[in-house]
Amino acid sequence: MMEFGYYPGCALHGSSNDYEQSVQACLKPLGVGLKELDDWLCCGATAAHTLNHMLAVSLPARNLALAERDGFADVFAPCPMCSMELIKVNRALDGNPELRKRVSEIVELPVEGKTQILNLIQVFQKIGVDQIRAAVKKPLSHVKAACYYGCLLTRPPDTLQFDDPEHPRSMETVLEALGASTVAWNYATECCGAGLTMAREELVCELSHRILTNAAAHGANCLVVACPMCHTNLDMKQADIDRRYGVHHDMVVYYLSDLVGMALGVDETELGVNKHFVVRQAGQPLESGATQTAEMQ
Amino acid sequence: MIGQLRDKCRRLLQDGAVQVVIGYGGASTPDGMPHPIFVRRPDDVDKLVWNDRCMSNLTTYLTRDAVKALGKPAIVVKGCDARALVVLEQECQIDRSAMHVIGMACAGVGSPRAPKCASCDVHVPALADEVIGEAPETTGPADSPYSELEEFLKKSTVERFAYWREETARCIRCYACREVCPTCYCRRCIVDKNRPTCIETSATVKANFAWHVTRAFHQAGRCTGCGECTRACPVGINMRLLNQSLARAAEEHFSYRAGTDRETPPIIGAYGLEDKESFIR
Amino acid sequence: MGRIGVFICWCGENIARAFDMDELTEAVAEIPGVRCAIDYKYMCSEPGQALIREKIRSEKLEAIVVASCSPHMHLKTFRAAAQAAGLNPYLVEMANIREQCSWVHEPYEDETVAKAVSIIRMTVQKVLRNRALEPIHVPLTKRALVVGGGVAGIQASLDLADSGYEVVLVEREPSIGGKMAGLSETFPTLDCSQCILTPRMVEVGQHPNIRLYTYSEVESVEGFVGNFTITIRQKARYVDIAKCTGCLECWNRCPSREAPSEFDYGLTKRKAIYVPFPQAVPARPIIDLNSCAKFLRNECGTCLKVCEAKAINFDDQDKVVTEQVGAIVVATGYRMYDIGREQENAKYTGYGEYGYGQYKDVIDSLQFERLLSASGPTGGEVKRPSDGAVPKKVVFIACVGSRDNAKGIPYCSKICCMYTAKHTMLYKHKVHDGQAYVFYMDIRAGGKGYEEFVRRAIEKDGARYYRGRVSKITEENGKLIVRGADTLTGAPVAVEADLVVLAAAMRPAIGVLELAQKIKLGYDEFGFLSESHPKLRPVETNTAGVYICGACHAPKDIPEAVAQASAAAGKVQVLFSKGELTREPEVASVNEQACAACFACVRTCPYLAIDKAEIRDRQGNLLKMTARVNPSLCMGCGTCVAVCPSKSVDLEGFSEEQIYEMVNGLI
Amino acid sequence: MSEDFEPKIVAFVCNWCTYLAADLAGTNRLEYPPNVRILRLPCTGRVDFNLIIKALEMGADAVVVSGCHPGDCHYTAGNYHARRRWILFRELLETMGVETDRIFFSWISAAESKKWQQMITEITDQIREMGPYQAYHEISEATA
Repeated sequence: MMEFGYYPGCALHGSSNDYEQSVQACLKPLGVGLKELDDWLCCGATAAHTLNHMLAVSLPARNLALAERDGFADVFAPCPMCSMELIKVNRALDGNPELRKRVSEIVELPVEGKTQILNLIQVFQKIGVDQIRAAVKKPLSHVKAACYYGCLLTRPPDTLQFDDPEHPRSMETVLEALGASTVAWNYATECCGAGLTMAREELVCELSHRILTNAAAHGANCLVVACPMCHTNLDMKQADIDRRYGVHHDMVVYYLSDLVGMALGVDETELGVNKHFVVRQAGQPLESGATQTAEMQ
Repeated sequence: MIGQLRDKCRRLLQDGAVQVVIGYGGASTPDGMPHPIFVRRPDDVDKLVWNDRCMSNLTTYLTRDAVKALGKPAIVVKGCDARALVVLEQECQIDRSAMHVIGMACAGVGSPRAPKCASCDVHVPALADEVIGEAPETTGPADSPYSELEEFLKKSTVERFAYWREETARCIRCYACREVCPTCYCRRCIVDKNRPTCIETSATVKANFAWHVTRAFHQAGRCTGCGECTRACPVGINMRLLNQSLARAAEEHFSYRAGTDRETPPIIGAYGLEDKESFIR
Repeated sequence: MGRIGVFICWCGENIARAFDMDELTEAVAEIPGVRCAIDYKYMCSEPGQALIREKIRSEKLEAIVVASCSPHMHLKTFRAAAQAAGLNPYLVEMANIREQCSWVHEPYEDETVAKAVSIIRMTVQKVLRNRALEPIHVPLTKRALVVGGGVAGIQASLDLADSGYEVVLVEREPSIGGKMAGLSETFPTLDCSQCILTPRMVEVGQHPNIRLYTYSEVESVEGFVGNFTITIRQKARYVDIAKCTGCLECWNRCPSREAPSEFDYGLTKRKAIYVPFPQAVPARPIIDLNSCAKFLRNECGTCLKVCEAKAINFDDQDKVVTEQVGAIVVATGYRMYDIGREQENAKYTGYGEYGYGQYKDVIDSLQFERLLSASGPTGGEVKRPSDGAVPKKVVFIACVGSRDNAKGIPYCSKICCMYTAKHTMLYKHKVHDGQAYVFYMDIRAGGKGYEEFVRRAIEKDGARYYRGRVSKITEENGKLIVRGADTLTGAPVAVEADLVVLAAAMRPAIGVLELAQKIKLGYDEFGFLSESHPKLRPVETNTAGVYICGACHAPKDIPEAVAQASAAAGKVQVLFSKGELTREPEVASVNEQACAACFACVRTCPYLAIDKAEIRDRQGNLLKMTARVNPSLCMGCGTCVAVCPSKSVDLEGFSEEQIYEMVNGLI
Repeated sequence: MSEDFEPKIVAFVCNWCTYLAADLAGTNRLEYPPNVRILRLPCTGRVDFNLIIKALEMGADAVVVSGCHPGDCHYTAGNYHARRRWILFRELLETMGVETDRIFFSWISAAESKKWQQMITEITDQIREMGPYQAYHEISEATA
């Protein structure tokens, strides 16, 4: 059995617990276990580095130190913000013995910066796209997905060194293995406005509206994301966007893990798809499962 | 190990792969110091010895005309000695492909152990055609090679100067330090040049001081730390400290360790636009 | 030696006001080795020099010291005076008691006087050990190699050839002309590029003093200033250009039309046997192996059949020729920054966000030049590549690569502002109802008539300029959506364009580093070749006899490249103006017996003037290796002396003996 | 220190920058103490460490080595080579207890006559304050 260290980050234990549910459920049939880092803490995200450089390094460094302590070569961080912060600090520590020394003192644990941090797509790559293809029970032939990477999955490219920052294809590769088709569209790496979700709602709506519109215009029947913040903006705010722009997007937004799980035959409820705000209506293309209605809260 | 070494050398000589083996020969007393021997006949290989008293760095003989005249050599080296081969190769003094290098895995030499052994990180020689023996079990990371120097630098400038004044005052200018050093291979040493006389040859304090500055600085970025100069000195001048100070400077300022990397060009004769210059007005 | 004359100059009052000249002269006369010490009011005046000449003869002086001003002022003067009296000029030294003594210290103070005596004593110590030297003569081959046949190489070649020197011009492509041959019209005058260039190309092709090697590369460079041996590889062309009459029947009849045209930057296809463009020099075809059916499948052979001159030769091989030259002009030009993502060097990260290579209607500025050119693929009509429609909205993006540290290029490519303005203008002249948009960082229009030109593009031809960067280009419904910012208004801008033209950065031509290594030229981190001095020796290099011009040195426009080419040619003419090269003899030399052959000096010499050499006996057995200074290249810096541990190398004029004796005499 | 101690300062300067700066100081009549003896060499690259030792042996109380600024070398790289050697040599002198505050390295361009004047004035004052380099003079005079 394959096992990864698991760093959920704040979002997956809070507003995006559906993402955690989905990730856990879809990995089970693939024989992949997740071992949550004991006593992990916040990665610092956007807040720390605007306040204090050492803090912004030390928060992720402590999590890396935990992973090293527990002997994890790979740690899965489903939130791209978390994985980016962890990787950034990893790289900073790796080439800088002085910084390592200083940070080790602060976090009170030795830290080398040698742990490999994986995002959701990389976890699937690590499992093996061929293995996933072989495990598919219900091919997603009706899915025409617009893969949405947002800002942080591929950027900053120097730090992440993952896929082509402007024209990524890795999510498409996974989906195609599930029997789904994907569309070529223009907003795959545009920002949804996540950083301003609270502060400037109208801007977030405008950016997300563009993304939803463009995906539909290119013939997609769903959006696929691998980021809790993207999901929140595109899914939860969709009703708001519809109101604001007088449209009816009705665009289902899946986590990549949702679709993997569904193709493997995992029940949608188990994946937490029923917790999404925009849900599939009867007659929409996905086959399995009963029609569900989201309870707007 | 010694059987393996003798077999190898016998074969090399029998096959005509080399014409001479530069190795360690038996000492005159049971616990004496093995001395360099130059084995030219297969029958003589039994004269070769290997033990932890094999202190000397035999690579110094590779550049001697008399040794070169013996033909293609095989040479017995320890890990620390082998670093000198890199320097000699970089400075075009040897053709690595025209010799056979027999590396001896080494746990340390001398009793008590030579100071260099505490910081040894080359128990198995690099650059050898083959290695005889197994890498010794090492206990933890090697010590810093510069601990003795760092201790010494805690003295004040005045104390340090007084120390070297005393040390160099004892020098009898026998030049044993120069003769045993593998990288002191000049055909005519600067001290033997008399038009002009850069360094006076009489053993005055002034001239001795100048000689030791010169000897040390000519090793800048080149000394591989075999410590033979200090071991050979009949009056016990600790030249190791001076060599260390330059080795440390090379490492600190230019990330360079002599004799560890065949590709990086020597630091003297090269320069970096970013070389530090905080002390320059 | 022991017959030194010291001539102490008063310099009017300049020196004399600080000393009692009689006492000074007496003190100097006491210095060991001094035969006579003489003071005079103006040593540099004709009577002063006459006095020196007279004393050299009458006292049979073996060397002299003139104690006066700085040697930078009058060393040449006094050396000439000594030579006139039959004394070798290198036996003259100066003691600087004016600038470095009388002018800066308290007059008549003991310390001041002591210093003057000490300066003179030190100089006497030095001159006692000076040696008579003769200037170094180096033979000179008065032929020049020009590498690169773009506008700079053409200019340099013609200037040299017209002044009577033979020129060997090597061009990598099948035709000379370079980038300029493919341009439409040139800023700021809008004269047709081909109209002004092609006559010069023809001139090169027909010039009796120019030996032209096209489709050839410099393979190796041996030797040194005045004496270079160049090996040139003439790549197989499969057409014997000596036999070929240039009728181009083969070109007309070749059935293949598959390969992208190099000259049109892939906008059109060309045949397998082709001339790069109609005005090519030489106007002779070449066969491209990779698209020719004969080579690919052993079919066809039409060209062979139709060629009456029997010039087609499918068995052609590369030929290697050697040429002797005395000077080299490098004019290898530039290439465009590779806008797509894939880069040969990870430092240049490309512009995936602009979709170059992905969207057919995102093109670079050289491609747009072809679309504007009357001889281009569209006959000068602006039609976009995807569907041949006339674009009504065209966006031009400046600084694609240039001045963008994130993309690895911090420098300004200098010409893009101007040609982008030109592009908007030419576009407007051809598509009257079209609208040009320009995204720019700054407009850099320094040059004669340049700023006026840009203003005309904006004010008369209505180009809309946005000061800001483009973040992304996407394609929707056949339109290119260009999203960017107008930083002057602070508003985001989106333009639905029909065509986007990227003004990519200029980079040095491919292969220039290999060439630089062959010629031993310096280059910067971007691969641009280094001049010897940015202000005073802008076309010279640190390798004597090698000059650079055009965009291989830095981004530059046509007038600048041409001016620099003429300058380089002028420098070659200066070099060639004498029968042989004469060089200062104050150079280094090696005591080859003492040399330990560690070659620290070889690694150190900034001029690569020291070689590894062998000493062999009469039977040819190798005795030893040694370093050896090439006196034709040594500039006399003496850095080799300092790094030589055994001091087996020494520098004439500043020898070890001289300097040590000076230190001895100092205190 | 005796009242009338006058420091002996030896300056090894390059021909193209610092020597010209000293010339320009003369042209501009920028006065400075006469304790410095200037030795003209083609380039700082030519200055070997043995010369510095020799100057100390000859009784110098301070030694100055000065040449073109980085990037300005008349011979393109002589000063870079020199700088690299100085970096190493200073470390050796430190270890040997030679007073490195009596050995000065500087970049002075042909235009920096003022810098030359100021530097020599400062160094002279400083050495006058420090007194003669007694320790080195002693070993120079000692016989064994």
